[in-house]
Amino acid sequence: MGYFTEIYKGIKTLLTGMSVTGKYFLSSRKGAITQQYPDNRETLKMFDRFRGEVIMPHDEENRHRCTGCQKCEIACPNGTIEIIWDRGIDEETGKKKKKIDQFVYHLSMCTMCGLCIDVCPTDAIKWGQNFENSVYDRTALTRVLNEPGSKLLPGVED
Amino acid sequence: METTTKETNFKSEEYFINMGPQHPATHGVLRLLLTIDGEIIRKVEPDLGYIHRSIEKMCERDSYQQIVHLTDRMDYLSSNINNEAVCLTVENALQLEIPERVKVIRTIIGELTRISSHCLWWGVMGMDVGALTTYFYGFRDRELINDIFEETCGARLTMNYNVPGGLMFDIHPNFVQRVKDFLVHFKTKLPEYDRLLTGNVIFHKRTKGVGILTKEDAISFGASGPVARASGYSCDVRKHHPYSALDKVSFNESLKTEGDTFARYQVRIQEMWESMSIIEQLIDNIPEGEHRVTTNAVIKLPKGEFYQKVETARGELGVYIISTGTKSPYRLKFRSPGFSNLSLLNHIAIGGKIGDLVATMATLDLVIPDIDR
Amino acid sequence: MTNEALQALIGSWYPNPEATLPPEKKEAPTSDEALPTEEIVVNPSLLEFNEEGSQFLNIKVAPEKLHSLMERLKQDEQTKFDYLFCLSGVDWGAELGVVYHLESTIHRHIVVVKVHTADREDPTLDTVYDLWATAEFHEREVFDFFGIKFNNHPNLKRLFLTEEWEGFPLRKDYEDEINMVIK
Amino acid sequence: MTKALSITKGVHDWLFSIMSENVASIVEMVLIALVYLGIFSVAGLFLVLIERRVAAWFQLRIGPNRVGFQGLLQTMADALKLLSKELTGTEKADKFLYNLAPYFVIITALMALAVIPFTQEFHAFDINIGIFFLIAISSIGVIGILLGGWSSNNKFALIGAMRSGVQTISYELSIGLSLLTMILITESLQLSQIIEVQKNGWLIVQGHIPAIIAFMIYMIAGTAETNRAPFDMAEAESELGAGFHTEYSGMKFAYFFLAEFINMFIIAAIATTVFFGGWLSPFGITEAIPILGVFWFLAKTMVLVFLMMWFRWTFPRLRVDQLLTLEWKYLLPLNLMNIVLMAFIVWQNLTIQF
Repeated sequence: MGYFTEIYKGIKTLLTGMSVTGKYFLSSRKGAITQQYPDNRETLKMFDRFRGEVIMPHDEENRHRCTGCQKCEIACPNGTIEIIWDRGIDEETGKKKKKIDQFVYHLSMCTMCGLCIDVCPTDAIKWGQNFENSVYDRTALTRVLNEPGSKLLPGVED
Repeated sequence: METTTKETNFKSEEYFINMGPQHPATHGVLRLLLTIDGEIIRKVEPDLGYIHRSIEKMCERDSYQQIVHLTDRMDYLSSNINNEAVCLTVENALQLEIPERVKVIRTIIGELTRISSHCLWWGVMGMDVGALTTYFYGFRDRELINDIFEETCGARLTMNYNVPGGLMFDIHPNFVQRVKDFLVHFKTKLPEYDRLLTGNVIFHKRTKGVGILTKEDAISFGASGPVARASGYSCDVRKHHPYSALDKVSFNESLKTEGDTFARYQVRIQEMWESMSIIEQLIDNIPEGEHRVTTNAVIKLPKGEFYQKVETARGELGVYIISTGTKSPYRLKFRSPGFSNLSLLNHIAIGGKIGDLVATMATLDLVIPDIDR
Repeated sequence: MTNEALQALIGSWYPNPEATLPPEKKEAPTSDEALPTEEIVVNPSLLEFNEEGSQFLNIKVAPEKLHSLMERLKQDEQTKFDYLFCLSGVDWGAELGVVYHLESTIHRHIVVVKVHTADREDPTLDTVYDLWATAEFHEREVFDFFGIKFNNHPNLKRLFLTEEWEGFPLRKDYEDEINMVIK
Repeated sequence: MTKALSITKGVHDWLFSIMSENVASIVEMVLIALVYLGIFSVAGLFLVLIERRVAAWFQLRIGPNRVGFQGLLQTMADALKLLSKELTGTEKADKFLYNLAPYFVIITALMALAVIPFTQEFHAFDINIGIFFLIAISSIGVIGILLGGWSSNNKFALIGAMRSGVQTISYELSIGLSLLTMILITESLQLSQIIEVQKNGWLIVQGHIPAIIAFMIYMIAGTAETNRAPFDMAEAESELGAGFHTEYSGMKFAYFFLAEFINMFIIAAIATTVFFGGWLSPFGITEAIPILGVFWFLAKTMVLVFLMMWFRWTFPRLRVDQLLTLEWKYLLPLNLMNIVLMAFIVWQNLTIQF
């Protein structure tokens, strides 16, 4: 008789399996979890801590907070950040002072580890939320984060 | 080499098939050189190195914070636990005093990573054995955990949230609420996993008595994690060498003795229940306090050797640092769980069919970057 | 068993023939860091214990005694080290070496065995594959990255790198301008 | 030969009026063939779309909904894409057999359609050995799969082909036997005759217990016959990649793909004809309008097709040796017992007649 009970038990487990998928089939109206990505672009809002890309926020008078101390360049494991700085004369004190010329950021080599933002003493760089970074030619991935003609925010000292 | 099987007198020739680096069942770039005789497998020889980035050589030039971010790319399914392993090694070496809050949060996030890794494993296990719908149910639950991580750490897979000395930033205000919602949701879904796949008679036929690993072999092959616990060898690092807040939680180790594919499957399902109970014990009383202890910018470990064991979703990850007091380690070796679990594949797959090999490999839960490092 | 008990037990396996018995061993009850390490009994040429800089008992053994010590560690009732969980090759600058981390599944204690070979051209050691099956893959990895050959190993060939890769990457003196980016 | 509807009767008379006897019948047959080909290639495409939508609903997804209204033109787009694809092939493959294989599969699939009774008049060939012809045709299909797998000179394809060969041959047995149990009641192989018998109660009701057993065995064997669901060893994605049609691309792959879905439709159609009274409406509610028979026939077939899809998206895959033990150790004995039981019932005429 074990032969028939075995068949019966087998079919019973198959039916319970089917009941699970059946339940999802019937409630498929509200159940779908697919994100209709290209269509829901306006309503799509990433979490505020989302690590999209590194950006350098500028205030209205086009001033940023980066003093060019190169701590982030040293902390970065992949050599993504290159800071080109030169000696400039500070307005108030008139002494020689380090000024950044270009904050070069190679997005193609960045692994989003967050060590640069963690180690920056003046909170000059932040996480941007934009994740659509695909480009047609690789050189477009090398970006200069500080706007042309932007100056250091006075009163920011490292 | 031709083998004459007893009953039939005509010779059967073995031929050689390439379950190559690009194959749906290998979940990654692992190449298996199969010598098969018809459907029966005579020999399995893994050919590794397709995703070898020599992380250990890179670590010899990186600072300790940078090494932590490399471990995300090793076993990407339990990246938080890998980070925690390196951070613990560095903190124990420096005898840093870690605040209670950090320990509790690290354990919660570690257990969440384990559940999300087991969800992915369950989905892919179903797909390997043929039931394609399990993949989507497994990923639906994994997405909820990824959202929790994305909100707190900012990234979904390679978190890099632990730093030597604590956490990069504090948990997000509604982290606790999201984890509680997830627990409520997952408590209704896990029994569904059992009804859909565990009970299924076809699944029993495909996994019971397949790829049997005895306890002695498990120990001799250095297996660890669910693979070894399914053969009765109690090797849970969370029990024998507790770290972070694991000594303050009570949970039982899921052990089985049959050691076949079904036992490994049951151990992982049981582990998901255990992880949920651990999170429940901790989620309500996360102590207040600092989320990070400030360490000096360039960490220099004292001269000597340091070893730290951690229980990842795949098994026992060991971080062995030999330091001569400079800013980067003299030699750093990762004892990867997948590496030893793979070495026993040949031993348990011989004699089985191709379908058995695929089912066994699914329960070994191999992550190839973890093997190749 | 604590480190001292282990050390005393393993030390007793290799009595030092010419050692005279000094008055008595000063037992320093402070932390096991500062344990006086003069072994009155052990034959220094074969075995050396040291404790500082690591939480486990380190045993430095001569290459020819490696296999017998390992066998003894595995078979002996009181030690029963049957779980080799980490086998790592190390380039100590002048010498190449292999570090074995052993754990006992019954007594739950851990010991570290180290072996060094001075010759860098053709370093060979005995395999421990017959004691622990996991050694096959680990030793192939050490051969692949350090070039240490293990005699009577089942199939000793490169595991990760391709056959025709020259040089052993994890050695300190390995030069490779293409892949190695020195910051 | 064709008791066709008014339109077809008009065409029939017109043809016979202008041509001699046999030329007209040949032209008529070609016309019917073209009509069937047109209907069923489009029906095949929609079956693929239904399968993908139903699979999506099972799996918390939405399925194709971009091309055409709610994705209706999706498979049409796929077909055009496959048409424009380059016909690649392995260079050491056995060229002639490699190109012949897909035609075997698609022709057998379409030939079997000719015999299926959609409604009283809409029935291409009503030959008196209907069921026997259907089983014979469906066993030719496996030659195409074997040829395809062997001649594409790819080890995975070879394993896939051997698996599907052994599977189809052994499951033909239980299909034949389960249909045989039902023939005991109808005493005739002719499909329209089978439906006549079912005028007073569908066979599944007439034959009560043995009929239900026969139906279950038939559904299991039918799913195995078309290499689907728990028995899709031939193209086991996770083991053999794409199985026997790994090396095919473009229209050749489309033939294999289309044939699989038309086979599924045929298995469901035979089940409806034999077990659920073909185009008969339940309790004769729409006897007045014979044309509605097509609706009932398609509705019943679609329910069975949905059942086969439900199997596919729930169950894991069996191993090849378990598949054979299931057939030879479980289905065959059950089938034989079932025939004896049915014979006893028919002899004592305990069948339920309305």
